[in-house]
Amino acid sequence: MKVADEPRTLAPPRRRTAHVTAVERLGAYHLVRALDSGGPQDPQPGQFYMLSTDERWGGGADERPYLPRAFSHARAREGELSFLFEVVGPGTARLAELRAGEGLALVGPLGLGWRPPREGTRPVLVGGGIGTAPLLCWQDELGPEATLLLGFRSAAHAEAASLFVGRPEVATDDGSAGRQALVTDLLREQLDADPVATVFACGPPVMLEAVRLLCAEFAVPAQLALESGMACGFGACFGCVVPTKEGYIRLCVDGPVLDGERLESALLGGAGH
Amino acid sequence: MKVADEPRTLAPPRRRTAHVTAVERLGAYHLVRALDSGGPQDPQPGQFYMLSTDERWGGGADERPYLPRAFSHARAREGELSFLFEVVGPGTARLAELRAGEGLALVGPLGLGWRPPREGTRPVLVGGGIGTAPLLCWQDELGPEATLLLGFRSAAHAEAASLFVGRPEVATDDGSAGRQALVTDLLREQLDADPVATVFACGPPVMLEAVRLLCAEFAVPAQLALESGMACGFGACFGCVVPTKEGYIRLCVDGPVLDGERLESALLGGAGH
Amino acid sequence: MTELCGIPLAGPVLNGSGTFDAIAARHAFGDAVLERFPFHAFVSKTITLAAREGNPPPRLWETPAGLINSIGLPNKGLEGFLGLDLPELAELPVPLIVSVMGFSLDELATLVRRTGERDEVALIELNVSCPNVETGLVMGADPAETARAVERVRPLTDRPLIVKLTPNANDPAAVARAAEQAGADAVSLINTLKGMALAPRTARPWLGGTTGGVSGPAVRAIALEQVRSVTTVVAIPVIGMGGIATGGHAADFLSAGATCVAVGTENFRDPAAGLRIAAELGEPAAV
Amino acid sequence: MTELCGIPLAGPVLNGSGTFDAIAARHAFGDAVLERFPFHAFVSKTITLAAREGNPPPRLWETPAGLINSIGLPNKGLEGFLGLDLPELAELPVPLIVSVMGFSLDELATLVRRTGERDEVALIELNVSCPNVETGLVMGADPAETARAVERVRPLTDRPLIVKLTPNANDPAAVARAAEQAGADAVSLINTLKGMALAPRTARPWLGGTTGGVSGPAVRAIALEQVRSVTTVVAIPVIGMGGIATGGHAADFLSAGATCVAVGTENFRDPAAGLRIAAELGEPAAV
Ligand SMILES: Cc1cc2nc3c(=O)[nH]c(=O)nc-3n(C[C@H](O)[C@H](O)[C@H](O)COP(=O)(O)OP(=O)(O)OC[C@H]3O[C@@H](n4cnc5c(N)ncnc54)[C@H](O)[C@@H]3O)c2cc1C
Ligand SMILES: Cc1cc2nc3c(=O)[nH]c(=O)nc-3n(C[C@H](O)[C@H](O)[C@H](O)COP(=O)(O)OP(=O)(O)OC[C@H]3O[C@@H](n4cnc5c(N)ncnc54)[C@H](O)[C@@H]3O)c2cc1C
Ligand SMILES: Cc1cc2nc3c(=O)[nH]c(=O)nc-3n(C[C@H](O)[C@H](O)[C@H](O)COP(=O)(O)O)c2cc1C
Ligand SMILES: Cc1cc2nc3c(=O)[nH]c(=O)nc-3n(C[C@H](O)[C@H](O)[C@H](O)COP(=O)(O)O)c2cc1C
Ligand code: FES
Ligand code: FES
Repeated sequence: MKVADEPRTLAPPRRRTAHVTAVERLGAYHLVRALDSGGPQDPQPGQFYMLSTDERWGGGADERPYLPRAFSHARAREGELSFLFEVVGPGTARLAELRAGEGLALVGPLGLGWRPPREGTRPVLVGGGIGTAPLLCWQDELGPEATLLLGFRSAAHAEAASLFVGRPEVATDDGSAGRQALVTDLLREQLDADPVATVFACGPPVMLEAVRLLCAEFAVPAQLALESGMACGFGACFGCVVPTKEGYIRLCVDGPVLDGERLESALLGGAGH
Repeated sequence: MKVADEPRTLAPPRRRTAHVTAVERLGAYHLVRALDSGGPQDPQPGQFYMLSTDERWGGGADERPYLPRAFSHARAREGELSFLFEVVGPGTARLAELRAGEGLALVGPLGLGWRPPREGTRPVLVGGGIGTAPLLCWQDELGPEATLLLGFRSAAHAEAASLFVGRPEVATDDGSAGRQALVTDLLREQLDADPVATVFACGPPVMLEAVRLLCAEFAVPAQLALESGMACGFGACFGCVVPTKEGYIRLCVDGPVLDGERLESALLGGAGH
Repeated sequence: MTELCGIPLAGPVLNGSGTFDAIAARHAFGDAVLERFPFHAFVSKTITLAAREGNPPPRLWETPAGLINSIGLPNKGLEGFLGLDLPELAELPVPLIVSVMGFSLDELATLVRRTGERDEVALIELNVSCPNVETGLVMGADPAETARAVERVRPLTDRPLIVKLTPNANDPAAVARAAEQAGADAVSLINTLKGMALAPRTARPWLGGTTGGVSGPAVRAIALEQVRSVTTVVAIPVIGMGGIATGGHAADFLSAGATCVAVGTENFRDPAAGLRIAAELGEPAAV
Repeated sequence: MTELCGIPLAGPVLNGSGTFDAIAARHAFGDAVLERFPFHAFVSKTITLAAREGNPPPRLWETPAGLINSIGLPNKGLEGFLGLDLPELAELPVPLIVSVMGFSLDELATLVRRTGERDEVALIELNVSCPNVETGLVMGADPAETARAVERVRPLTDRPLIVKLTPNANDPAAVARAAEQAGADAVSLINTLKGMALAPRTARPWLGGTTGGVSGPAVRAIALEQVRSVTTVVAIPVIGMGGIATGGHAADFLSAGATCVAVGTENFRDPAAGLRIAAELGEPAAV
């Protein structure tokens, strides 16, 4: 069933336990590392995992979380997965409390990741906030020549830039790190200078929509990693649909990375946050 | 409203937080100590508290516990309450995980505790298993002349005997500590030797029923601390009723200590465990 | 300031019938509970014409984020209530709502007439929905049956009548509309959802009453939907309840069109839940 | 070994309709999912006569120990299903149950007749209960309506017919009995309970479809009560579901008289939930 050139590594069809090796704070974010001996060693950049914890998943504020939560792996090296996340609700709060030695329950890798840049174009990676996470392993794979543009709210968030190889261009909303600009300002400069590019972007809906419009303007292919509320992650619930020109598609099996051309808009409501 | 000679200290009408100072293992049991600065310093022996935790109450196996759980205070000294308990389900499992510094949410003291021994009789305290808990503070108040008979499953459980002042007589089911006997065997010996006594008993239903029958046989007054499933602890839910000769009574407001004479039987089903 | 059927209340937070016993609370907490009473109006536990012992224990079972109860309406009966409880409840610093249940229309009529004669009683709630007691048909599940009950008792009192709806129904909104047309002054919902549990080892029903009613956070989303469907079709005030544990939850029910909210199972976890919820709503305490 | 309406199954664990997409699962997990298939029979997502896009997102809201979904029955329609999905589903190593919903009796008749002609289809489930789609009256809430539907389609196929009951009803047992008398070979329950949620900041309905259906552990006690009330009055097999997450929960439903159990929302937390539950019941895997 696996389509040979689909950027999809198959997941084992069960929830398994990975063993947390480290939990670090990284400015405004958290980084959890876990040894996933039961899963494939080659998840594709842009794929994701459904995460929960072996113990005390549930019982937070309002007795949640109940369902697992979707997270792109930031890196996968020698069986160790790392996840970069921001605490926005009960699930991420619980993940932030994990300690080395505890169990991280997961299903994955899931979904369709990034596809290679169009022949003869240079890759430009554009990340906004926590949307930088799935760009990490993609940069690892594309190599350091890929242009990296990152936007953050503030210096605390911009600490995530230190995870990348080389020196990404950084913009912050308040100028507390890098330039005071929007990451889409940086992208326009790049495309103005050299429009022979393929753009890979992940970030909040407004940013993705600006990227989509900009790429359309420059007739540059854009791959956008979107987000939507997911219950299962493997096509079972039909809960994660996003509107495209072809109608609703399930983001968990047909995404999360979509060609910008497939969308009327990347401004999705009711997504993660 | 407080009836002057009722062994009832009033509780503040709200859930408050006590601060855990220590959690110790004591053989098969756990002992939690917490500083309750917001509550009365003089809870009556035999009263109880409804306990939960500030964090992570809920989300255990099957998303429970949801409701608070009833526990007799084992001791109350200078604002520090201690609770002795056995892990039997999700609530006690969570309490056992508490660490010093965490918050113990509580309502109490609640219910009617032990009443003084009948004029001219000597007090005989009979505890079975975790039922020894509410006898600790009662011995403190009655003084070391009170006879103390304790029955346990095994030596690991019998470690609770070390909390008492003096040398309680101990029986275990397997003879691994004290005598191999039932605690009711010890009680019969005591009453045979000197039947001018008031008996105070707490333990599993079968033990309480044996104590009740024995006391009736010797025409000795018996005060029995019973147990039943409680949702609220302050008379709101009518869930904790036990059958008496006068009909059902709410154990949380009219008990948990009842005169043996009021009961047809102490063999209650569906109690705690 | 809230007004419920012409009765001014200091705020919109009530208790659910059967989830707070103000008399027992005075035993446990003393007069402190009156000095900062947790509700803006007090709803009594449902009373019946004859005294009842209630269901055999066990009566409680904890569920994921909820509770099943099979209490079975223990109460002193109408005369016991009027003689023993009402004088004590009259000392509460808030308006009193008496909840009544009749096993026939005649019984209901007697209950409404006699409680409505008493000055201490501000409003009467008709519990036509309790799933714990074997009444054969549940009156409140059927619009016509409910209308018949309200029409029968409406002329017997000048007290405002609240009809407490059952959630175990095809269409609670239709029942609410029927109650309104028959002369009800308000509706309250939801009562508990029918549920049961088996004992862990024996696989026999755990509850002495075999089945019971589910309440608590587990039912909140169901309650909110029913409240909204009812507020959409009636003009009379709606008292919303079901799993409310925070001011945020209460605000959701008010946003859905409820005039008042009631706190039930959350009282068991915190006797001051009503005060906390009122504060989180930005409402004053009752006293 | 279990037998459901004459069809032998390797065990009693099914999936709830709409909670496992075997075709999508093969995309995510490859053929490994067929090699140890998690259910002893597979129930398709409900199909309708015409293709449907389903409700606008957001479609999901997490509740205490549960989930509200407002999916709105997206599907390729009868022809799309027969042409595209059925050949793939025929490759599953277990018997196939096709779930169908008609917005009229004519539609239902066409769906039953056409699916019943196909050898790949072992049983047909009539979803008369989905609360997500605006059908006006919910067929499955009313015994007479349900009987009429079953009587209409009964002669059109020799496949066993399962009627999936709605829990949003006065008396699910009466509906089950009506279905049995009209010729149904089995009943399944519960479907989801109507529920809703408001968006945290706007206080407007969160779900694109305004209301949705509640499932998961939060509804288990309600489901168990309804299953027991149904098994008490019908002789045909009952498929019990609602919040089943462990073998212990499944055992409760079997103790309550169910012949089979179905796993729904728990599949979302663990795609191998069916296997785990079968193992905990002491049942063999499907393959
Ligand atoms: C493919 C994919 C990859 C992702 N990768 C990452 C990543 O690498 N790092 C990262 O930090 N995040 C990532 N996310 C987002 C992450 O999954 C969500 O932020 C997650 O839901 C957070 O869970 P929570 O429990 O902390 O917050 P939630 O409670 O789930 O709150 C998050 C948002 O959900 C909504 N919400 C609030 N209450 C409810 C409720 N009761 N039910 C349903 N929705 C509610 C609100 O809009 C809220 O802002 C990814 C999402 C997807 C789909
Ligand atoms: C006045 C009083 C004083 C007490 N003092 C003490 C004390 O000092 N020390 C101590 O250790 N214990 C004490 N108990 C007992 C204690 O309250 C119970 O054991 C408590 O319920 C344990 O909670 P749990 O969550 O660990 O176990 P639970 O899950 O509550 O299980 C305990 C028992 O409850 C039943 N049960 C199982 N599942 C459920 C369910 N879903 N819903 C309802 N019931 C269920 C079963 O019979 C089970 O054996 C006291 C009880 C009372 C009433
Ligand atoms: C233990 C208990 C007893 C109840 N007794 C009554 C009652 O006597 N009359 C009544 O109308 N409702 C009764 N109810 C229902 C509550 O008033 C309320 O409608 C229901 O519990 C839903 O609210 P909650 O989820 O906030 O508890 C009772 C509920 C519980 C939990
Ligand atoms: C996302 C989702 C989609 C569902 N779709 C259908 C459906 O198409 N047809 C149907 O009969 N039931 C559908 N159901 C109901 C389930 O089959 C099941 O009856 C219900 O969820 C209760 O079981 P659970 O608590 O184990 O999930 C759906 C449930 C969920 C959660
Ligand atoms: S998350 Fe369930 S179908 Fe996509
Ligand atoms: S525990 Fe609620 S009345 Fe006793």
